[in-house]
Amino acid sequence: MAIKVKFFASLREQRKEGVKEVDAQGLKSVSDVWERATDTTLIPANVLCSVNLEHREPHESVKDGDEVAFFPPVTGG
Amino acid sequence: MAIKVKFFASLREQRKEGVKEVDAQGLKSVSDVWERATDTTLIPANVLCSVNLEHREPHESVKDGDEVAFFPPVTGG
Amino acid sequence: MNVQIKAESFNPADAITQFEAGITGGSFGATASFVGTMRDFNEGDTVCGMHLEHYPGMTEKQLQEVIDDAKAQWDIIDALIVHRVGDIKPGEPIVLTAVWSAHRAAAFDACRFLMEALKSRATFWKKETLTGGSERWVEKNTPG
Amino acid sequence: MNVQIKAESFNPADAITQFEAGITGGSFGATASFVGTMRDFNEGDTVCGMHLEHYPGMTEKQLQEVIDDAKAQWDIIDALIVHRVGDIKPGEPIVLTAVWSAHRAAAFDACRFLMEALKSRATFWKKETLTGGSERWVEKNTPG
Repeated sequence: MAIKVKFFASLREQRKEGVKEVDAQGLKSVSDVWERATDTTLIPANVLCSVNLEHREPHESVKDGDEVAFFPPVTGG
Repeated sequence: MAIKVKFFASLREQRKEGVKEVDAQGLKSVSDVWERATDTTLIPANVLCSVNLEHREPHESVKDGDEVAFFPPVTGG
Repeated sequence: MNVQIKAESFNPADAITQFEAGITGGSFGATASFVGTMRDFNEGDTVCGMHLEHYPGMTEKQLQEVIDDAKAQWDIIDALIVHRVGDIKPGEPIVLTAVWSAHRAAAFDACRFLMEALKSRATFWKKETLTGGSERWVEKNTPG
Repeated sequence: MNVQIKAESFNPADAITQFEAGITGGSFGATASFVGTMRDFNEGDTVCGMHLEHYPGMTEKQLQEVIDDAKAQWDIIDALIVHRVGDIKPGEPIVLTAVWSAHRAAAFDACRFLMEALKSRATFWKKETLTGGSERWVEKNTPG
């Protein structure tokens, strides 16, 4: 019963962690995952989210076994 | 006292000549050069003209020593 | 492979030549390509180096989706995206997009679409190293 | 040389690499290029070969003017046009246009402009050889 959480780029550096697992118990949305993983309540406006490699909004649902990622705006190309 | 005349592509093939010289005496326009070079009166609508490597219209002037060319629409690239 | 993520410096000309060898000769009349190269200046500062991070798995999937979108929208024969990750020096290529088609309009349009779409959609992040050694994450992409 | 007329088959990747070697590395962030390749079909017919005629002197001058126009219109660093003449086989490159600039919009716009401008302005004429050996002059260019 776990959700894998990843942080990328400046977010990874600020948090000094790239990957962690959180207990999936009681987690319903991406927001819930953020709260459990970071011990803070609100996903900052400039943080983007994905679930299982697909972009997702904070209110969208998660389930046991998902991979949830948080990252800043992309700057490739 | 001569004007060099060039024909290109299908025009060159139809006329079976690529380069010739015509007497410049009395020639005032590109049209005059065409008439003397081809023994026909009107430059066909789909024939383009140049004088000294610059596109020119049939009514534009020519002088002794010019190079005048006639060719079909371009199809490069 | 339509999508290639490279951890080492790559040569865009070679990448195009190799990919094109797999396309039937005589079938395409047009190839449009774009190479983004690391410059030695950005926002008024001299930049000495760059680190490019990506999200392995997600990034490749997004780039393939960008190519699929281009194929759905234009009549193209094939398309290629190559993108660097890791430590990059000024003058090194960062990204290559290339499109093969029968006629030129589709190649031009789709090649530009690939670049704009990957810049806005694909999970890459750039960190620049400035003279003196200070580092900064690039906050937003340059407009097209 | 910004303008190159080639009587023999050329490799676009090599032409770009060689020309780019003369541009200061790190100065450009964008390279857009286009290659027109001879197809083996046109207007419903199988085409076996092509002869490309030009007007030596005038053609080079026109292509240089096209590049000068692009430089006046966009903020670009350099540009290259390579064009084949003579006998060409299907699968061989006919034309290459390439533009180097700091930012990508200028490179994309100017590269496309070079192609459209040279197709409409430069004195080249194509004659196709069809299966069976019959020949025909191409009457008009394909639309962009």
